[in-house]
Order: sequence, then structure tokens, then C-alpha cells
Amino acid sequence: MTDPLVPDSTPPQGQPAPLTGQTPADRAAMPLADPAGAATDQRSQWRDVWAQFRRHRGAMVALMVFLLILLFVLAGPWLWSLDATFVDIRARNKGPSWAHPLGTDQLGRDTLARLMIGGRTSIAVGMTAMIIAVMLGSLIGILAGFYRRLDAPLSRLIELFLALPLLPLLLLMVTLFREPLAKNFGAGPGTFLLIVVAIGATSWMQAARIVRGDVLGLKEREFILAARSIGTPSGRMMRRHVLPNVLSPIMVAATLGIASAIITESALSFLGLGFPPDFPTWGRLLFDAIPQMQNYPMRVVLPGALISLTVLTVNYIGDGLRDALDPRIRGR
Amino acid sequence: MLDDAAAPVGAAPLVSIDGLRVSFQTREGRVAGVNEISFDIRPGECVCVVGESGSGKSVTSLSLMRLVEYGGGQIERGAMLFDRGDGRPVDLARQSDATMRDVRGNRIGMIFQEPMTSLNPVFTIGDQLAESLIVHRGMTRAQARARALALLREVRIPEPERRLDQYPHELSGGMRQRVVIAMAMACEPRLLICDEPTTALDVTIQAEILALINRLKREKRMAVLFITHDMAVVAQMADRVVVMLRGDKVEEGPVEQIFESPREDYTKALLAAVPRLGEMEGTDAPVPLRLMRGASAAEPRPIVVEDPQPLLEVRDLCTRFAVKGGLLRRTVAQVHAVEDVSFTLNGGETLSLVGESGCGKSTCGRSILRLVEPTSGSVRLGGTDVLALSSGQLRRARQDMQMIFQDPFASLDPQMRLFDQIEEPMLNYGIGSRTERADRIAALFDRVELPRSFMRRYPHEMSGGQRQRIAIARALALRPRLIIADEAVSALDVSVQAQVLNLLMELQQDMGISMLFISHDMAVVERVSHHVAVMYLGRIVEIGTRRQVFENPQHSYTRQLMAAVPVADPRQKKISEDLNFKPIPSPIHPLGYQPPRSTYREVAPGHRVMVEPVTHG
Amino acid sequence: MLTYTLRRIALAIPSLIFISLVIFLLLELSPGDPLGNVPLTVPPEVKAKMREALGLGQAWYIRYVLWLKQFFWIEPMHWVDQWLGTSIVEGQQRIISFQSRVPVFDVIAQRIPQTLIVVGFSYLVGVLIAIPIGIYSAYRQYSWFDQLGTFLSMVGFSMPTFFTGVVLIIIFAVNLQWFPSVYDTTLHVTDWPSFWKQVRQMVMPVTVLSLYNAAQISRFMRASMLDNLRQDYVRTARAKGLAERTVVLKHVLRNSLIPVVTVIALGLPSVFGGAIITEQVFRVNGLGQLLISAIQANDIPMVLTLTFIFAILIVAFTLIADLLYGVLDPRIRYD
Amino acid sequence: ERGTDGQVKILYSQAVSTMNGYMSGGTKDIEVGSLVLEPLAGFDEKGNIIPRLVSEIPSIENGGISADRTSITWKIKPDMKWSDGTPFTSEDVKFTADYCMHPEGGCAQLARYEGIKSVEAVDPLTVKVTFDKAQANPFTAFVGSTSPILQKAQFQNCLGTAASTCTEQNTKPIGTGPFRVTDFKVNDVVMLEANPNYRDPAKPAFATAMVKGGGDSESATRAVMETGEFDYAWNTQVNPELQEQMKAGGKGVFEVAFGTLVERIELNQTDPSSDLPEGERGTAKHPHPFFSDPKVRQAMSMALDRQALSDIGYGEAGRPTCDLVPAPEAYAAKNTSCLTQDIEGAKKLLDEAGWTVGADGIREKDGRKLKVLFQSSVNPVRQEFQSIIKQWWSEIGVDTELKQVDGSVFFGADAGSPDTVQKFYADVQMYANNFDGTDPQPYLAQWTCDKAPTPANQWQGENYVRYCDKAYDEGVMQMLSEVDGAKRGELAKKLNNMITVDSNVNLPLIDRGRFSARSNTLGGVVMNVWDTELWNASDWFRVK
Ligand SMILES: Nc1ncnc2c1ncn2[C@@H]1O[C@H](COP(=O)(O)OP(=O)(O)OP(=O)(O)O)[C@@H](O)[C@H]1O
Ligand SMILES: Nc1ncnc2c1ncn2[C@@H]1O[C@H](COP(=O)(O)OP(=O)(O)OP(=O)(O)O)[C@@H](O)[C@H]1O
Ligand SMILES: [Mg+2]
Ligand SMILES: [Mg+2]
Repeated sequence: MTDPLVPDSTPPQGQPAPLTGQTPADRAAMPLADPAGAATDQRSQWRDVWAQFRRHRGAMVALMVFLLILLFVLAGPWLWSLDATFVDIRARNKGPSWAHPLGTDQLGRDTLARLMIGGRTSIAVGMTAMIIAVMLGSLIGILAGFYRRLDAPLSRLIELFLALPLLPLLLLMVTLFREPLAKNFGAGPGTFLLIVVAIGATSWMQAARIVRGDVLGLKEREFILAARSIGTPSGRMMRRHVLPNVLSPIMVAATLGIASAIITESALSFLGLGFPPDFPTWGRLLFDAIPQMQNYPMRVVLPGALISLTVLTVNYIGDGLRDALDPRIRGR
Repeated sequence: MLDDAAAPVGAAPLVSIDGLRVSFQTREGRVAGVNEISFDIRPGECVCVVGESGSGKSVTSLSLMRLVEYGGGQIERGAMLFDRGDGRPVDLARQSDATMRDVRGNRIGMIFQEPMTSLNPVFTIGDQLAESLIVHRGMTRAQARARALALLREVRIPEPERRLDQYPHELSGGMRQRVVIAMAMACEPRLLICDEPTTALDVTIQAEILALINRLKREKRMAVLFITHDMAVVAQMADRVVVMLRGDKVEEGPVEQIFESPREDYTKALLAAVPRLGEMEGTDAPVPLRLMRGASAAEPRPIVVEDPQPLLEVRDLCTRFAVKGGLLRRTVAQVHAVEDVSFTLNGGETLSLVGESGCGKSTCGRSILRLVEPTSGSVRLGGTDVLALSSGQLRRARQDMQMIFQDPFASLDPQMRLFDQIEEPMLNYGIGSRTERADRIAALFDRVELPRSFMRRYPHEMSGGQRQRIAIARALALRPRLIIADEAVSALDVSVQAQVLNLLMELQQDMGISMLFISHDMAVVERVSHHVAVMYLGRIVEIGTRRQVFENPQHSYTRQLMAAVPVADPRQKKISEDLNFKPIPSPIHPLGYQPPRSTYREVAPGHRVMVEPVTHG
Repeated sequence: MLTYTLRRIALAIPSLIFISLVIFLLLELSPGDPLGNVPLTVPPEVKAKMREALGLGQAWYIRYVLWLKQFFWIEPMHWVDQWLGTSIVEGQQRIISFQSRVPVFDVIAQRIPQTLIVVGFSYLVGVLIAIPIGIYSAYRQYSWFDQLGTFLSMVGFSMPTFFTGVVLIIIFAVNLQWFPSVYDTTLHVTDWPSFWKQVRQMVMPVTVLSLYNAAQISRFMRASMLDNLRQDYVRTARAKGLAERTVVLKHVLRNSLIPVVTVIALGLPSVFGGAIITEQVFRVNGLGQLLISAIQANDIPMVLTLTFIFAILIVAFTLIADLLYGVLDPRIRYD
Repeated sequence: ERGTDGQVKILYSQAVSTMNGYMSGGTKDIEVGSLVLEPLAGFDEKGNIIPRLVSEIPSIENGGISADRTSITWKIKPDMKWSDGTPFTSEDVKFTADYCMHPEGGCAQLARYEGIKSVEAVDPLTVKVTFDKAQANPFTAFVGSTSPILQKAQFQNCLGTAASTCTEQNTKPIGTGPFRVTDFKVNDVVMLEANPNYRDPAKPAFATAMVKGGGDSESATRAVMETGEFDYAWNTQVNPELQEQMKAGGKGVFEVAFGTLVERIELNQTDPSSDLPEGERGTAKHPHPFFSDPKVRQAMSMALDRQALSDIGYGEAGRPTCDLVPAPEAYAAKNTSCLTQDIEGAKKLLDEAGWTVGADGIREKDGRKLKVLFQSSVNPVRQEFQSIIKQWWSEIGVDTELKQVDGSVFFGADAGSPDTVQKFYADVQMYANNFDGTDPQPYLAQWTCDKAPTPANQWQGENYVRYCDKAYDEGVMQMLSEVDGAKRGELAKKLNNMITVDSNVNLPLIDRGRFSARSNTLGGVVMNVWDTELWNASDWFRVK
């Protein structure tokens, strides 16, 4: 049986050809460079996104800087082999020198090495916690917005989490999970897991609220109805139709999330809930240096600048990505 | 304005556009929105600009207001001489912003293409009307309010006093459009620009508005620049016509000349694409339009179904929406959107649903697919009772019935490539392997005559007509037996509309698809349907074969609809200025309300007209 | 709208009680001891007695129900007694802080003025500077002003207040000696000199906090303005011949404010929550400092009451935000 | 002249919760409370008992203390008045004892009233305290700022469970001290004014006082030493560099005095391994795998450079020590053996004991590695110490994992929490402790076997290291009944040495002084470690 949808190579008798073969609009709409009719051209969607992203000057510069920061914290310790936790009380509070290009801190530890190692933790915590928070927030936001039945309970959940005092919650989490985690994953990874989960689990509410609002509006859009009419099941509906359309607020939440995660981490270690004391992170370096700000200003400036720079670059990358992911902007 | 009133035709032009060129900065570099265009408008004259979508009509008008700059455009060349009333024309292209502010709203009024969105949603009608009066005429608030009231009276809005304090969303589409017109008219401009003011409206409201513009033109000696793609409206409104194609003027002339002896092929093609009411008189089966094309002209075949079998049987369908209120969110009233509707659609045939905006056409179509849950009644599709299906079965049943939505742009996911959008229904039902699906999508693209290279585009990268074709391709992907086409062509310009109509009919012919065709355009309905049902206030007031209903309309509402249809013939101007349709009664009834059953009178075999209840006339 | 509001309020009560239970259990389960701050020199037996005197000997559910009764009956009635001179709940125990043995509500009442003045005022200032910045950055998107705004707000957001606060103190209190570094909560504004004193002591905490708030809100404002500047009605407004100022500040702003106002409303409960770190740095000793010191001292009645009031505010302001939406946007109706 | 010097502004980095120290036990509350409430007798800066409300200090010689040491009789100064003008009588003293000893009152200073059989108001100016048995040190109740006298008239309805409802009384007690409360903002600020009925008509020199609370010690120090906004800041514990910088500000000076507060490291004598079942973990049933080896303990101590720690962490505010009882003079053993760091010696010691260095640089013996978990409370100085000490220990081949715990959890006695100082689920912990008053006996009694926290006593003991030595227990018993001053001193030194330099179970690090900042314009301040810092606030004056 022949497929009635596939026309024979010659149109069937009496089938009217269109107005002038092709409307002028069609022709106008086709870029000249485009190899017409090339169905084989499967240029990936991501290449479009990348192409558009490259156009965003701020985002590109930010990406470069961000990569440099990553290089600094990841490859840096390879090149600069001083131990970030090596205490040398004879070399306390030294200024920049060949042995210590950025000087040493109050215990004679090398500032450069500490910044590099600290950055690893801070960026990893910031990113992971942000991802957890954003994923949790988006999931709950989408579910609350999409299913009318879930809206009220999930909204109450959001309110509950907003109202919960964080400190006791974190203390409880630490008490319950610190030892089992340390046992199963080792002290470092265990604490890392605990911290990112703790930060993630207590900072998803903003994102959820924003996403829920957007989904509520989106749900009334006709293409959702259209998707239902072509038999799209709910799961796929949320994945393919809802999620991509609420990406923009999620991106904003993500950018802000990294900044607060890095800061929160330092606050946590100051409450005894974070990494062990000999574990440098940018937030902690900043915090530790504040009392000595007047004598050794570089000690606050360096970690502070690195945190700001990271957040700033992530923000610009987020801006660029948001523009690039939006096909309406990409078309322009 | 004495000189205007006395100005004979052929007097000094009010506006004279000369060699205008407008370009936009885009990703692909500078593109021209308008290439090179020149024409004049004289006082008291209506110049219609026609042309397909994207030909530069809106850009031209926006350039006149110098608003095109705000959209990223740039006037590269040309002059736009405008007589501000002192006899010394100034070149608008070169005026300062301050001068332009004086021109805008004061000397030139503009009605925008999208009436629904061009009012600010958070200010009252009165505020928005008063604004330009306060700015240009230096009126006090009270004076401006009084004048706004007078303006609303002038555009014949019912209960104008009440409207002043209402917000735009509280008005119906037609009223909003009239507010926009009143706003454009507020300072009695010398030139009124109307950019497709009626495209989104149904015929009755359209007729009202056209009449209004006509009256103002005559009474105030106002010049009108009327932009539209609807040739019937052109015929009714224009003194002169400018035809545009891809940024250039291709032809210009008095309306009779353009309609009767067009010179350019493009104009001819445009005219040929216009469905005219009454063209099908005397025939039974729908026939695809005959389009102007190159050498290979073939005679369109009528779509005749031998021995039609009922496919879709709708009986006593009622759909009501709850109006909730009170402390416990109880339903306090109901919108009787579809009330007691029964009809039968035969396999391979088309039944059209026509009626006023808000009469329940879309709801009826959606109820059949159970995209909204009907309150009662029965829907049988080829023997299965659709309303009794479980949600899993319903999903499977939808494979057989597909819908083309009223708004093609809204019903496509803006974030998804066209390929994925068409693939989705097949994915949902697990049809075919990856390559098979790709093949079928390619075939569908061919079928709806879209280049395959469009597959990786996004909806916004398409023109309206192309989007509509994507929606059609998506509906066809599952090879359904029934398609519900909800205003599938209303938003398209004539040439594209003709193509889409032909495509649908062609597919019907080839694949034996049945169609429920929902539309407010009577000429189109006449062209495509085997049967016609006229809806009014949720009920079918008249149903029969197309020939029965069109050649022998019985119900008063059907007649009114027919009367409101503009005729694409400049010698047959029938826009009456005294059209004043009654507003539709409210379909909202309290909870316990028992609607009376519809009773019909059989005029001829299959041609039934409602006698009870009397809701219209 | 009234019925909608009433219905939401009616539904909020059970969910609030649930929230209070969760908070209570959380405080119960989390480690820490109300007597953690008692010196180690106090022997364990004495500590055990002290614990009993705090009522910690009873089962948790009894204490929870007691708290509910105190919160919902005794405290309100206590105020009634005070106003009307009646004695409905005389002699019944109010909610008493573990730490200070002072009725929790009295302490909260003491703290509210400075919190409202400092934190509330900085929120106000933050909003007032964020809105114009947001408007202008959006109107001139990608201009140098916009870029600078983005830069500053990101730096402002990523710099913790414990850092900016100390920087300000070192510059303006230590080196320049312009402003005091310690906030005097006992100051009563009675005349110009005391008013001036109040202004001076507010400058630094308000600066720190409002920068932080402004950084966030200006982002929202900018995004919202960008959305609305592309709308059709803006073109209509221009076509009427309105000045650019009027177009932006009247037509666009009014619409853009709709989502921003709700964001602002949703942020308001945090004013009551106080600013933990900033209050600490400048010793404003408002509600934030109260909460954190209560948490550190495991002062369960205080923490529970404070967070519960906070929860009420969150629920209330969520409702207010929803209602505001309806008021500002005539298209939205609640019925 | 009273009230001529304006206002004195005092800054406490911990805010005051109540003026009634019996209700809280917090040092800050007791100290600030002492501006208003006074005991019968106090201590001067040398630790001598001085009369406050009594005409003389009772002794066996003057008959104040009974020969069998079972009772003590106080003679109140005549014409003493409360700040409300009513006379101060022996009834008030007796009432105070009833108040604190009430079984339901939850009095924080109950320990001061331990062993009291009765308190009698013999006549309006005579109070007799009778004990259950002979007391070597009868100066417990009514002596020192931790047991001040409350006014009976004001507090008589506040006994037992009613104690906590007496808000007005607790925040604005009527006292005999130099000041009285005019305004009390909980955990924020206390405003006071000179007591018009103070016994010395010329004092206090200040008309009003303000005690502000909150914030951190750095900014508190700054407010006195750099901005000059305050006259006195309590406990200005900042790092030495900052101390120097602050001093350079020239607006004030630091006041320091050394008492009994010792920062120490404890080496767990039981096995804290989480592999052990709950209930056996951290109990005497499982001795510590390597800290039961005295050589390891000694090596751990030898690796420390206490002088360096003191210089880095405390500067003027600390001095290295080897004793848990560094003062008073009569009891201080003054060991110096631990003061010099000896890394090489420590290594040799470990080698001798059979702990050999493994491939990873960590010593091991019989498959046991010298890996320790080192916990401490959150505090910048402690975290620095942890890092430094980790370094030193790594040099002798001991691997250290660091852990910090929030103070309220660490020092809280929550039996459910694994992170308390009592449970000591770590190998090493560091904190500071001191003893109340001048008598070390109850303090030394903390290391007896039965004081070890165990699951059986809900982990409520003070012998956190789980030290257990019969000889030590006997020594404690002996000291309890010993009344002779010199012999008590010897005993105390012996006991101190047993738990420190002899066994190295406790590694004392630093003798931490009281360290506060005073503005140059504030005169009369005498730092006192045996009583409150504000003990002589009545003598304070403005330097003109
Ligand atoms: N802001 C813009 N940026 C880039 N190109 C634009 C812009 N506005 C219009 N154009 C282009 O200018 C051309 C003319 O557009 P215009 O809006 O005038 O069409 P039109 O004739 O009004 O069509 P329609 O009937 O669809 O309204 C089109 O090709 C369009 O793509
Ligand atoms: N979800 C809904 N809730 C409440 N009322 C609704 C809903 N959908 C439609 N209505 C009401 O039902 C009636 C019929 O609407 P419907 O959309 O079917 O009209 P229509 O004939 O398709 O009009 P148009 O030509 O404007 O598309 C209208 O009064 C409308 O206000
Ligand atoms: Mg247009
Ligand atoms: Mg419709």
C-alpha cells in the first residue's frame, strides 16, 4: 500500500500546483546561503545555540574569564606545588616574595596555594549546590504549576521551607548525617555532600516560586492544549514543552544561586557546620581575613575579588545562554 | 478646516511619500523592510495598500509616524512631505522629535494592526482617550473626559458613559477596536492610518467598523491610509489602491481599475485568490479555488463523496463552564457555551460551523475532542462513544481525530523546532522508527509545500501562512480520519489562504478525511463545505447543505451574517453606515437554569431551522 | 475578592499550625542545649535541675500543646487584659524565653522599632534606588549605564554584608569618625540634635542593607521593563504623541511594576526577619539578632514564636502579593 | 563626688539576658548583675576575701567560723540600705538561700549552697550558716559575685516555679550595689543610674551607666580602642596583631589579669571509634587504642610549642602553662617541663615505644595507625590552633583530622548529640575551663573515676577524658577533709601533676587571662580574675 501522504514524484492528475510554485514569502523567507531542501542537514541545535552565544560579547568575555578562573583553581596547584595547609610559623604574615608570590597568612601558609585550593571547593560547592537548588526548585515549581491538585500542598511546602529557621535545620542535618556520610564517602567528600545538599535543600524556594508562577501562565497557553490533542503524555509535556519555556527565570535563579551558595558555605564553616578548619575556601579566606583587613588588605581583596569575579562571569554567561537558548532572540 | 472641505479631488496632496526606503539591522546584516515606495494621499481620500504578508505595508505606515525607529528600523532614503495644515509641507523624515510629537496623534492618527494588544491594560479607557487631548489640545481633565465621551458616542459604542471607567479587557474585541479608532480620531487628525483594523474580527463587527471609518472620512474630510490583505474590504473602502510586493510598489490606481483591469500578474493573482461569496451558487460540492499560475493550469475537481457514511455523530452536546464564587469556591453560575448541539458529519465531507465571535464554535470543536469536558450529550466517532472513554483510551482515540487550532502561532511551542513538533505526535503513539518518522516528516513537508530546509526552524521564523501549514502537517502526521479546523485560515492573507484551503481540500480528496471547518468568513465557508451549521449563542440555529443555507437562508441571524459579508467588488459597495447589531445576550445563566430544548423546523430535507427558543431577531 | 481573601485565610490556619509543629519538632530534634552557654563550672546536677525548671522535663507534645495554647489564647488575651483592664488570663503563664525569662512577646515588642527603622528603611531605600536603576538600565539596554548597573549589582550581591559592614566601619567610623559604629537603641528622637544622631547611626547599616536589596530588585525591575518595552501599547502611546518620559514612566512603568511589586511584597517578611549579620555588625540588636542569639542559646520558646510569626507573615504576604497582583492588574480577578 | 562624672559606657560582646545571675548562670549576666546585686563578701584582685556587706570576714580567730568548721556566722554592717531605701537585714540573706535552694527553682548557683544544712537569721544583722559536715572552705554561699543577696520584699513571690515569671524582678532587681537599673532591654542594653542609697556617699562617680551588648569582640575592641565610643569593653579577645594595631590607636589600653582559665587539650582514654556499638563507644570497656600508651601521650605533648601558640593566638592575653591549676599562688604547681617543644625527643619516644613511620609518613604499630580526630568548638583562635597543632603532630608522624562544632552544641549537654564535649566522640579535644572562686578542690574532683560520662549517667560527668586512677581518687578524698592550708596546697599540686605532666592525659596549653579594653579617660579600673571585672565599678571615675 502506498502512503497517501507521500506524493508521487509527479503530482497526481488534476492536483493544483500552488500559486506560483512557491509564494514570494517563502522565497523571501529562505536565506540565500541555505541549501534549499537539504533535509539531510541535521545541524545540531546546540551549534545554533553556540553560534548565538558567541555573538554575545559580554558572555564570551565572561566565559573566557571563567575558564581562566577554572584553570587557575584546577591546574594551578599542579604548577604551584606548595601545600595550602602547610603551617610555617616562622614565615607568618609575609609580604609577596619569590617563595610566596602573594605572601603568607597569619600562620605562614601560602596565600596563592590557598586561593587555588580554596577556589576548587568554593566553585564546586557553588555549582553543585546551585544545581541541586535549581533542579529541586524547578521540579517543585513545575509540578505545583502544572498539577492543580499539587499546587496547594506544594505551595504550603514552599511556605514551610521559607519559614523554617535554617540554623537548627542545618544543625540537625549535620548531627544526623555527618558521621554516616564521612564513613561511607570519606571525611572530605562526605562533608562536601552534606554541605551542598544542605545549601541546596534550603535555597530552592525562590526558584520554585518563580517557576510556579510562570508555569501557571504557560499552562493556559494554547500549545499545551495542542500538545494534549496530539496525545502527549504529562511527563513528556513537562519535559518538552513546559521546562524549556520557563528556562529564563531558572537561569536568573541559578546565577544568583551560585553567589549565595559560595557565601553560605563560608557562613556554614563558621557555624561549625562546614568543612574542617584546615580546608580553605574563598568564603572562609575572606571571613578569616576580615579582622586583619587594615593591616593586610590584600587578604580580603583577593578572595573577595575572586568570588565577585566568578559570580559576575556566571551572570554574564547566564545572560548569554538565556539569549542563546531563546529561539525568538536567536532568530534575530 | 475650510480648505480641506473645499479641496477637489486632484488638489494638493496631504501626504506625499517619495522614494522611501527603510531598512532593519538584523543578524544577516541590513535588510530592507521597504525598498522604494512613492505615493500620495489627498484629503478626503481613502488609499488602500494591499499586498501579502511581509511586503512592507506596516513599515510604510510606521515610517510616516516615525515610529519605525523604535522597532530598530532606519529611514535610509526618501522624503515624506506632509501638510500640517498651514499649506507648507514639511518632510517628516527629517523632523525633530519635538515636531514629531506634535504630528503624532495630533495631525496623524493611527490604528494599529493588533487591536487587542495596543491598549494599555492597566489604564481605563477614559484615561487613555484623554491623554492625547490633554497633551495636544491642552484640555483640563474634565474637558478631556467630556470630549472622550463624545468620541465614544461618535464611534457608537453602547453605553459610552460606563465605558470610560472600564479597562480594556472588559470590552469585547469589537468595542476595543472602536476605542482604538476613537483614540486615533481624538484630535481630529488630517490623516488616519488604519493597519489591518479588522483582520481579527468577525464579519458583523468588521462591517460596523468599516462603516464607521467611511462615515468619518466623509464627514470630516479626513484622508485615510487603509492597509489590509482582504480584497473584499479593499473593494468596499478604497478610492485608490496601492499594491505592494516585497517592499516595492507594483501597481497603483483607482479601485475600479485595479479590480477590473489589473496590469500586473501579481495583482491578478491576488484577485484570483479572493473567494467571493456567491461564486459557488448552483453547485453542490466544494471545489478548490482556481489559482492564477503559470502554464500548467488544470481544472479543479469538485469534491464529491459517493455514498457518504456518517463518521461523527454529535447528539445533544452541551458544554458549560462553571463560574465560581463564594467562600468555598462553589459554582454559582454557568456559561452555556455549547447548548444542545446535534449534527452528523459524513466520512470524507466537510461540515462548516459559522457564527459570531464567542458563540461557542471553538468550544464545540474542543468538546468533541474532549479537550474540554462536555457536560452532557454524546459524541460517536465511527461507532465508538468518545465521551465514555477512559483517559488512556481517549489518548488512543485522539489518533483518529486531530485539531488545527485557531491561532497557529499560539498552538506551536515557541521553543521547539518544526521537525520536533511534527515528530511529536508520532513519538507519542510510538509510530515508526527514527528514520521512518524522518521520512514521513519529509513527506509531510513536501505535502504542505514547505521546503525541507525549514525543518530546523522555529515557529517565529515562519510567516503566518507557513505556521498554519505546520499546524496542518502536525494534524496530518497521525493520518486521522477527522480534522477539526478551527479558523484555520482566518489569519492568513488571501494568497496564502487560498493555498491552504486548496491544500485542505486536496488532502480531503486524496485521503478521505472528514473535516469540521470552523470559520467566520462566509466566502471561505461557501467554498469548502458540503454542509453548513450556523451557531448563535451556543446553539445551532440553522443547519443544512451548503447550498440550502447559502441560497435559502431562513433564520434571521443567518441572513444578518450574509448581509454583513463585504463583497469584493468596488461597484457593489454595500457598507451601510447604519448597521447596528444588537449585542449578543449573555450565555451565563444561574446554576439551576434549565435551558429549553431546541426545536427545529425542517425547511427542506436536511435543512433545519430553529424555531424555539427565540434568541435572535 | 473578599471571599477569596477569607477563603485563603481560612485555609492558611491549618497549614500554619502544621508549620508550627514542624518547626517545633525541628527545634526539639536539633542538637544543642538551652544550657549550652552556662559555664562549665556549673555542675551537671545543677544543670539538670535548671533544665527541669525550664519545663523541659515534660513530653514534647505536652509542651507543644501548651505553646499553642499560650500563643493562640493566653497571649492575645493578655493584651486584651492590658487594654481593657480585665483579668481573663491573669496568672497564667505567658510564653517565656529560656534565656532571659522575659515574656517572648515583650522582647519582640522591644525589638520591633529598631528593626522596622533600620531594616525596613533600608528595604525602602533599596527599592527606591533599585527601581530607577532598573528602569534606566532596561530603557538603555546594554548601554554603559546598564553594564555598570549589572556590574555593581552583581558585586553588591556577591559581597557578603559581614564584609561590607566592616569595611564601612573601618572607613567611616575608625578613620573618618563620621558615624558611630555602635547603634544606640535607647536613643529617643525628641529634637533636631537627637534626630541628627539617629540619622548618623543609621547611615552605615542602611547603606549596607539597601545595597544588597537594591542589587536584587533592580535585576527584577530591569527584566520586567525589558518585557514591557516591547509591548504594542507602548507604540500606541508613542503614536499619541506623548513625550518619551510619559511613555516610559507612565505606560511602561505601571505595567512593569506589577511583577516587581509582588516581588517586593514577598520580600517584606524578611524585613521582620531582620538582618542577622548586619544587625550583629552594627549592634542594631533587632529581631535578626534576637533570632540568632535565641537559636544559638537554644531558646526554644523564643525561636518557635519568632519563626512562627515569620511564617504567618510569609503566608500573609504571599496572599497580599496575590491580591496586589489583582489590584494592580485589572485583568486579574479573584472570586 | 557621686554622680558628677556623667555616663560610663560599657560594651559586652555577649548581651545581657537577665540581671539575676541565679536565673541564667551566664558569666555576662553575673558580671553586669554585680553592678546592682552584691554578695556579703567578695574577692579582691589578689584573691583575698574582702567584706562588702559585712563588717568583717569571719574566721576561726574572730569566732565567725565555728571550731569544727560546720558553721559560719556573718555580721552585717549596720545601716545598710537597699536602693529603694528599705533596710538590708539578715532576713534578706536567709531568703536568698531559700530562693536558690528551692528544689523547683532551677537555681544556676545551687553548687554554691551545697552542703548547707540551714541558714538562720539570728538577729537582723547576724546570719548563721550551718553545714552538714566540716567545711575546709566555708566561703561558698554569699561569697563572690555568683551568690549575691536578693531583696526578700521584692522576690518573695518568686520562689520555685514562680521564679521565671518574675520578669520585673529579674530585669530590675533592687540591690545594694553602686547602680540601679533604669531601663532593661533584653539581650541588648541595660541603662543604670547611681544608687542613691549606696553605702559610700561619694560613690559612684558616674551618674549613669550603659551596658550595651552584642556583636563580636573585634568590633567591641575597636569601639574602645579606635573610635572611642565606649569606655570599657569586656573580653576583648582579638589576635595579637590586632592588639598591637589597636594599641597604636592611642585611645585606650588593655587590662589583663591571669586567673585559672586554662586552654587545654584532652586525650581520650577510651575508644571513640564509630565501629563500636552505641553504649560501648567511648566507655571504659574499650580503652583507647594508642592513647592508653603513656609514651604516645607524652610525645603528643612534647610536639607542642605552647609559647608559640600563646604568641599567635593570645598575645598579651595568654601565657603558656603546664598546669590545670595555674593559680592561686598557694595551689599552683608551676611546672615548666612541657614548655619547650621537642619534636626530635617526641620522635625518639615514639620510636622507642615501637611506633614506626609507615610509607605515608604516619606512624603505626600492630596495624594501628596514629590517626586522630581532633575536635573543638567554633572559635577563630581554636581553629588556628588546630591547624598549627596538626602541623606539629604531622611532623612526629601523627595524622590529624580536624573537626569544629558549634559552641552551643559542643558545650550543650544534649545526650542525643554526638558532638558534645561530654561524649567526646573524638580522640583529641580542645577547650578552656576554669574554676569558680579560689578553691581548686571541687575542680580537681572532676577527674575521679565516677565522674566519667557514660551512657549510664546520660553522659553527665565532667571527667571528659575518662581518666581513672585509684590514687587520684584517694587524693581527692583526702583534700576534701584536709583543712590545713599548706597541706591543701601540696595535695592540689600533686593532683594537678597527676592529670597533667605525669600522665599527659590533659595537655594544658595556655593560661588565659581576663583581657579587656579600657578607654584612657576611664580611671579606677582594677582587673580582677577572682570576682567580676566590674567588682570595683563604684571606684571608677572619669579621668579629666
Ligand atoms: N523590527 C524589524 N526587524 C527586522 N525586520 C523587520 C522588522 N519589522 C519588519 N521587518 C521586516 O520588514 C518587512 C516588512 O514588514 P511589514 O511589517 O511592513 O509587513 P506587512 O506588509 O505589514 O505584513 P503583514 O501583512 O504581515 O502585516 C518584512 O520582511 C519584515 O520581516
Ligand atoms: N475556559 C473557559 N471558561 C469559561 N468560559 C469559557 C471558556 N472558554 C470559552 N468560554 C466562553 O464560552 C463561550 C464560547 O467560546 P468559544 O471560544 O467557543 O467561542 P468561538 O465561537 O470560538 O469564538 P471566536 O470566534 O472568538 O473564536 C464564550 O462566551 C466564552 O467566553
Ligand atoms: Mg503589518
Ligand atoms: Mg474560537
